[in-house]
Amino acid sequence: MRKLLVVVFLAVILVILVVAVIEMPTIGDPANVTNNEVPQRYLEDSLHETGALNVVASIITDYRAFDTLGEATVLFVALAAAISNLKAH
Amino acid sequence: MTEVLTYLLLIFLVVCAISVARSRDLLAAVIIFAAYSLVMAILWQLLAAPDVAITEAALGAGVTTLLLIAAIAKTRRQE
Amino acid sequence: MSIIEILSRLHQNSFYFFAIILFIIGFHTMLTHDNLIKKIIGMNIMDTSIFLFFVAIGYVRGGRAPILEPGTTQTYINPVPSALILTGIVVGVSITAYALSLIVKLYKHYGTIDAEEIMRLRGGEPR
Amino acid sequence: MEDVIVRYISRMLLPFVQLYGLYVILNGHLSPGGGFSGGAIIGASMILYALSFNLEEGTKKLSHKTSTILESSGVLLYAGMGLLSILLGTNFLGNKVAGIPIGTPGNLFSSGAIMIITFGVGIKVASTMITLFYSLIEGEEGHEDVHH
Repeated sequence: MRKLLVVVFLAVILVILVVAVIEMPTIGDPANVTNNEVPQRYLEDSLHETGALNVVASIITDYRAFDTLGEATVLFVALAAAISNLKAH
Repeated sequence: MTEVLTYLLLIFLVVCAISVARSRDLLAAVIIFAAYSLVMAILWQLLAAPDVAITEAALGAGVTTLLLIAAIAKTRRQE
Repeated sequence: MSIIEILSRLHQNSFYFFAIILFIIGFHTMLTHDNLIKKIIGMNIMDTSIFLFFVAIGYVRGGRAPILEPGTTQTYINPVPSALILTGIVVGVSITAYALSLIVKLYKHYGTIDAEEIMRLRGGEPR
Repeated sequence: MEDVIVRYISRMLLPFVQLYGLYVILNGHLSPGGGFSGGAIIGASMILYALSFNLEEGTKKLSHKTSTILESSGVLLYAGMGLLSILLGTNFLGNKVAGIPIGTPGNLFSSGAIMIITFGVGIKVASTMITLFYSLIEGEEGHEDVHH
């Protein structure tokens, strides 16, 4: 009974997502809405604004460096929680 | 040619994911998951994202596998 | 929309389609297996399928990896999804590590890593 | 694991893996890679050493205390670069606007704060992975004699 319920639930999710994929724009089309002015500006200006050749590195450690600081904090908190969990009595 | 390779890799991913769910041995499931991560890294290299590929190959296939093996060594191996 | 048209759309968006298939397989593993380590591996499969979806969004046909070569004009792929996914991979690893520490602690306390067994030992109603 | 081949190969392989990890960290602004992947490679090399020998040999190379200190210092290096930009008169984590020299693009020592931040993240991720593995393996065995 429970397994049947799970299969029906997953089939409904699968149908919804496949319909969404059929309606989505094609992969790799340069006219997609994701290729707007934001990546354009990063690709054009990052070289003389940060001096790094790797655009991804200049995004994660310069333009969005505060985000990466939060990510390092997540890693730190996960380690602290795991150690305090394992060493507890 | 690249299209055929892409489809082969994608079907390999699906087979890996199903056999992870089917295997009774947890250690075998973890090793299959490492192969899954490496093939995923190859696909991201084909999609021209080498930063993500190298991070997945180091973190997903390396460190996650080692942590899972450490957890299995502390618990039991059969499901 | 005929079946041929639907299949050709799925062929054009093959990465999206397989990402959905992997998501469903990971979700199924997570919902139906009682073993907790199996549930963690299923969660990781769901993680990577969503990352595959995002990286496929950033791809541009004929584009190169976003390592600039000064003085030349070339098409590059969209670097923003790559930067977001880098964050996601590291967060996924830290979640996995914390969940594994919880599993090791549960095994020390109950002597099993089966969710049903733990429910029975706690005196709850088995499903 | 009592296998002489695994021990010999892992001891031989260790410096090369660590050198590659350091290369990936230091070239993070020029080529694919960066702090997260390079740090994970260095951490995985130390985990390989601790797996092929045993935990005592691994902690002899890099003790638990040293790796905790390294982890905190990595984050502090990151946040310190941000505070340095505030002291120089701009926003938190500013790079060129704060007056940090960015050098010639393409050289190893270029792009100002990005290189230092990547180095800090690399130290942090490497020591995090090592500490996680050590504490997952050893558990509370060290305390059991006292309490039971």
